Amino acid sequence: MPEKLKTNTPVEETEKVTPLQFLKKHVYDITSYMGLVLVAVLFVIFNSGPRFMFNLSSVIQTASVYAVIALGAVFVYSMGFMDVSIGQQVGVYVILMILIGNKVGGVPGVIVGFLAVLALALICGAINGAVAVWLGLPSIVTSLFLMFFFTGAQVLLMEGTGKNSIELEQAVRPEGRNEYSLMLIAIVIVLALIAAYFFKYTKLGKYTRAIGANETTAAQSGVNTIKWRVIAYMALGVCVALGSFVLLTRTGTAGKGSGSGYAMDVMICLILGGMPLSGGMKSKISAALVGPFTYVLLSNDLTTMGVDLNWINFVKALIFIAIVLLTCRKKDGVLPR
Amino acid sequence: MSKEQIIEIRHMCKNFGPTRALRDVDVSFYRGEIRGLVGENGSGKSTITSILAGMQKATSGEMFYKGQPWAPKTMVDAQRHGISMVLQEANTIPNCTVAENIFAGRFDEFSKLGIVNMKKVNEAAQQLLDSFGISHIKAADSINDYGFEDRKLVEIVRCVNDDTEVFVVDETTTALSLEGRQLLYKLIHKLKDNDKSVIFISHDMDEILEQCTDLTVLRDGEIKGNLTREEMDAPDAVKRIRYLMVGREIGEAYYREDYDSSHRPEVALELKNLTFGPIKDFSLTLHKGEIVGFGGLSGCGMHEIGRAAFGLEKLASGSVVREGKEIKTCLEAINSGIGYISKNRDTEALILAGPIADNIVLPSIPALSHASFISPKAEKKLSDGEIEGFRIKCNNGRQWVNTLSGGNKQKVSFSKWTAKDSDVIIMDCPTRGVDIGVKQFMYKVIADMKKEGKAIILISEELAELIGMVDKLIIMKDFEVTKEFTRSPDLKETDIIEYMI
Amino acid sequence: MKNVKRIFAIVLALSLVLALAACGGNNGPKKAKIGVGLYSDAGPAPDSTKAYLASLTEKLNVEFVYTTLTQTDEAANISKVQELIAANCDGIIITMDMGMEAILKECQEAGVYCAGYLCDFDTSYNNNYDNVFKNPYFLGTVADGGCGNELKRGYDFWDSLMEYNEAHPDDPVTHVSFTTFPAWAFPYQQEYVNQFIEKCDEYNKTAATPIVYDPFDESTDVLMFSPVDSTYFSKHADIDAVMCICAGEFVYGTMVSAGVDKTIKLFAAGYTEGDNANFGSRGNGTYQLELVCAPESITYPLVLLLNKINGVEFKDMPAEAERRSCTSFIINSDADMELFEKSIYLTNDPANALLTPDDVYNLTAFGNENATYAGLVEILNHMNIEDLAK
Amino acid sequence: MKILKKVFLSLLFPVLMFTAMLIITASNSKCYVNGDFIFLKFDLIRYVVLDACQTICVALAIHLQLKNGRFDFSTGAAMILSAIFAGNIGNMTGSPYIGFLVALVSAVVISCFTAVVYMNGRLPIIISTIGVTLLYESLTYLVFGGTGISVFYQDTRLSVFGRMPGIFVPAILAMLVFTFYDKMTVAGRRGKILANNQSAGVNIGINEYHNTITSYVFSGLIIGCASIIYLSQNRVNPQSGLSTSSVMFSYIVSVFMGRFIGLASNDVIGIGIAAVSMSILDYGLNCMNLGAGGWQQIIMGVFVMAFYTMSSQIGNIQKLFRKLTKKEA
Repeated sequence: MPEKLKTNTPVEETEKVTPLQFLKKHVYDITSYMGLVLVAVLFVIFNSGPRFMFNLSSVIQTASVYAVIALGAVFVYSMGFMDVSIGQQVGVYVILMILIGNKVGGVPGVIVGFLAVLALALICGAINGAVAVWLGLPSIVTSLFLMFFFTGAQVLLMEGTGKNSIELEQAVRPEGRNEYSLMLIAIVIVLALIAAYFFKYTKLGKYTRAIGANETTAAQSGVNTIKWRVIAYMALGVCVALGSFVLLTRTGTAGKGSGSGYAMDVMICLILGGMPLSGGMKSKISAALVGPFTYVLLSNDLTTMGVDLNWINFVKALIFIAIVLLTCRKKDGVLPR
Repeated sequence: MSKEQIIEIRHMCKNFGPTRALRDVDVSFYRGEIRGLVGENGSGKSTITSILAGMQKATSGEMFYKGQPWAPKTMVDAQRHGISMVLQEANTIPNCTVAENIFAGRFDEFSKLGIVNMKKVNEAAQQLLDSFGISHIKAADSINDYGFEDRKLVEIVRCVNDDTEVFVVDETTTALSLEGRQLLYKLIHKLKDNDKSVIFISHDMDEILEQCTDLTVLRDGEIKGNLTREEMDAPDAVKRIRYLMVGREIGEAYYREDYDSSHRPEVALELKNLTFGPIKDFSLTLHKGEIVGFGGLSGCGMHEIGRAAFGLEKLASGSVVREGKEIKTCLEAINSGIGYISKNRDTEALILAGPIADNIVLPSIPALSHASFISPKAEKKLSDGEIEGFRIKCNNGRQWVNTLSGGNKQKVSFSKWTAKDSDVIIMDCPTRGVDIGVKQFMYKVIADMKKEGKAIILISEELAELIGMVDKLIIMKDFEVTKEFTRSPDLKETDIIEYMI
Repeated sequence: MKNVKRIFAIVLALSLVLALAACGGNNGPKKAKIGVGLYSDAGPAPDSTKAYLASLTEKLNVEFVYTTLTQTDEAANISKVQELIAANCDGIIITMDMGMEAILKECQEAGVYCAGYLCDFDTSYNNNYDNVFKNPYFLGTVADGGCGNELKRGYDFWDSLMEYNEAHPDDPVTHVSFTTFPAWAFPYQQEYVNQFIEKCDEYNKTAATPIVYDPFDESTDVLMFSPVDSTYFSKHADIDAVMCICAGEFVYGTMVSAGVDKTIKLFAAGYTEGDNANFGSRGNGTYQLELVCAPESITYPLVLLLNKINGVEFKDMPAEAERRSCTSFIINSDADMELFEKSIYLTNDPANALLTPDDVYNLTAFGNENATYAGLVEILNHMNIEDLAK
Repeated sequence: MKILKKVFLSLLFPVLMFTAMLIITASNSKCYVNGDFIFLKFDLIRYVVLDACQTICVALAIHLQLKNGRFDFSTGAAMILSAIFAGNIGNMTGSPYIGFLVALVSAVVISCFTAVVYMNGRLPIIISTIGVTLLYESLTYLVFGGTGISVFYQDTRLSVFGRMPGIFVPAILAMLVFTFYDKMTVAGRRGKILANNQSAGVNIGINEYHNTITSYVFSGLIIGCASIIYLSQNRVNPQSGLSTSSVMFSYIVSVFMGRFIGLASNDVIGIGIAAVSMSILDYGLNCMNLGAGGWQQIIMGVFVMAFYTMSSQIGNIQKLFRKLTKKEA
């Protein structure tokens, strides 16, 4: 900007923001945080007995897998894309880690297994990110392809073993339950810090949000969209591989159905956490932490409150609809698509 | 001569949230007139007409149409009663037939029990097209087969029929070439002669002065003045209108004042024998401190040249070279210091659903990034500097771009490249849909850029702007260069037009 | 506001319960909550199991919570068990051998006992005996059709076929094929086929009209818990009957769409709602055998759990957890089916159950000082179709 | 001449598929039983008809909303839920016709509910349909004792719409309903306009609410057809955790493929042909004992990708077609 053009013209008076306007503007954030607080309070109330610590660590065990994957998924969702193959990828990765781990043996086996899976996850990320662009496909189609592919691969792999369930010989989790919880919390916190850094303070986060908000504009402003799409999907890949490992630590085993439903669960988690499915500038990394814990605590609360098993899904559906009505409702104009 | 009043608006107010778009407006429209509506962006011109035509509802106030209270439910409702409106943006529906485009809102007239008779629809549509004298458009064809001009004509056909009493043209001409404009002018004059009423909104002062019989000026949601034809013909009319619009003296300095067409010797950008699409073998050398302008009708290929220079077009042969390096993608272009202001501001140049600051710093992110870290402080410093420098009206950099007016939006898309400190800036219609105050500001920015040694390509459909700003003017027609002019005080629009059509 | 009210109500209810529990003295068994992880959401077996358990709640002072386990996802099962523990269950009944080691670790940690029902825990038995069956929190399991060395289901099929041929001398079954679930899920089904073949070979040595069987083909005859291929009946041309070691529904649907439901007979293990309409001489007369496990067999894990929860023990309680077989209903005539239709399995009426709440109470160590483990095991041998007649 | 060409182009794919499967199965030893080649048996026709009819109905229901610019995630759940209603009531009354009627009515009611939630909630379509999918799935546990319905398809008197010739009734009805909506009704024409330029459509006076609800009535009818076939061929289990989305995804292959094949004729014929082709493929895989395993999934995945790629390149392919026709002229 040429220096002499800078004048002292005052920028227009800042409008006063009333509390109500603030509430309206941040209804999304507030709802998701309030939701978490509510389910957490209910959790404390209904679990105040001797099993409190036990139940808390159960919640941590379940939610940490979701959280790890969701932290990666935020990058993809902030571009307005989604990946429906996450669940099947997790299934195949867990099986592969066990097969490779057992073949090589010991701790090195686990490491080799994890690295192999990580490589595979990165390749899938590249397919999801790049192939869709090259072939002119919506990203959902490549992820559908991967979903079918990995469903098949999981079945074939398990049939190859001739067993219902395979087990990793090397122990991968601390014996004590509390130590295990601490390990999971540590993983989630470290990963969340890394993800938050990349999301807030690096090109990755800024570019994925820009792509989600307007891909053409991003491209014309110097964003190599293909490259960053691939990187974002690879970031998800890393997190899916990590999430698979965390899942593996829970049981040390895997089966035909391992990981099933994770793609949808992660999506619901992110929505509950306040992530807009269309991506863009309203995307936020906190959704990946708030969502999973809300989701798991909610399930837990409903069971402990003694809601009939058949009614739990109904209640969950109503809560989901209520939250999206509060947060995603479009006020005027044409019907949203 | 007393004309019959057809529409009367009393005490109309319209609020968009805290923004007051219309403040207690009283205005009347008469038969047999072409009423121009002018005002800066956000002054309320389109708000009045869109309420009149049923697109939205007023917050308060009354309307009377032919003496009766008037409250249209939808645009079609208004159209059935004789008030039609053509909008600025392309409003045809792709992948549908011409007939469907024309009659989609009125299928009920051709259907029984919800079953529509497409044969009848096609016949009626063709009849209508013929009656407008545009028989070359066939009702049963897909709209995709027709170009931009023809589509606009289809839109006009959709709006205007025998029952049309009031015809609103909302900045339609900005999107039209000269040919299209002529057709539209003919139509509104015919309507006027048939004792109908026309309301004409435009940013183009010359057009307004030429075509309108009356003029109403708005500012900040209030009527600031009415001019008759006689007053419009007065020698200082333009100055007076501008004063009414802006509310202060514009001053003489509007375009560049100097006629020095020199530039620095260094070459900033070279287009070598570009061949792509219909464009064959185009070459251009742009120097530092030079403004090269492109003029022509909208389909003449000048926009494509701008895109090609920014690496957005796939070249069949030839090359774009900057500082010895060939530029093949827009990424390379940006990295080598080229900036591009797209004419499709809202869809290509800006992230509407995002903060101003993020828009401004987006091209500069690689420069801000140190070992992957991008400091929020540095970002804020950069964006605040631009917001201040460009006097972008906003609360702060976190405000979203879609809350800004057109002119301020355009300032944001300018500031992206000044923040990046690009040396070559390609501007495609930089002042389209921007009001006078902002325009004046932009021209000053461009002139200062030249002085700083930036190289500029200015593509525009407004000849006056080109004549006023550029060192070298290239006129194109049918994808070929027809004439080049150099900067001179004697250059007149009439000299140029013949090379355009 | 509503929530405050709700919380208030819950607190009130809780304190009432506590007060009642305190005043209740030690007259009856301790209030217990048992989580039941069933293998399916719906169907006659889960429904009748729930109906049976519901009838016991009052007498045994026990409350039941249900969840559904999966056959393929260990992590999901653990989460379900954790939810049951979170719901304050004192004991858990499990129907799936999937991730048992990890599940038992959870149970141990929370001090919750675990026992099996309708599942032989074969994978754990063979591969993980020490961690599962020796785990003090695993109390044992009951399954129908025999466990380990007591296998005899293949013979049941053969006997049933013989019975059918005797009853229909004009139109005997002379050509059969097999279907089973995959070995990874049900390792003994292949063994049942071999048992059948062994009997058949023996029979054919002497019989006037031998019974032909299509050799068992892994790729055609193993069903992945989905209906049999449409090409099955092309691949097994000319058969008179299918020996369906798995649930009949996976074959019947394809039979109907292939139009062979009237010509080919179906001998099936595992009853599905509606099978009775086409059983024996009814309807299309497709089904000729059904093997069903009585829901009352859940008494075995239930009693073991309640003993532990009440802190009592049978004197003859074995040191390590056992897996016990229970007899199944072998239904292979119209008369059998009529009896079966009156059972709790189809009526969901606890009045039709083989055991009354008092019977069950007397089987427990706290309800009856003289009750023994042997006695509990003994009742598992009295869940035949004949017992329904009594 | 033009018609012949259209017929040729339309039939090209199924014929290729058939030939390919014929060659593959003929060279596979598993496809011979006692020297009998099982691929070329009456089973083939029966399987293809039964399978294709089901596919056509679901694919048309998905396509109808897709054509209106809406990806309705809840189609699978709506089908399962209406099948449970239809199955239980059909079973109680003992009449497949009443079952069919209930299927149609309940599917329309459910679809309209989806539309109401979408319109009044003013939520993005994918979010609102995920919401109602969760709701419908949870309802499958709550209606009729939460046991789904298993007796319907087992009873040959009830399952007439799951076999030949009864299966043609819902399948043809679905095609007629789709064609009627798409080509003849005001709503269908307007839906096309809204799909292509929503705000322009609204501006020229199309009532979006009215249009949306009408489109859902029609897609509801088609879902009803799909559910009576599904119900007559399968045990219907209660569902949870968005498991019904797998129903959607497995039929979406035929939608993508059908849109591509339909370029030569129209959508309905295209989807019909695509359904037949996929059924031939499935049957061939069944013959080789690959029908239910992992390979089938992988092949499906490849088809999804291949056909979407082709249909996304439709513009280029159409240009190619035009070039070819011009040369001939």
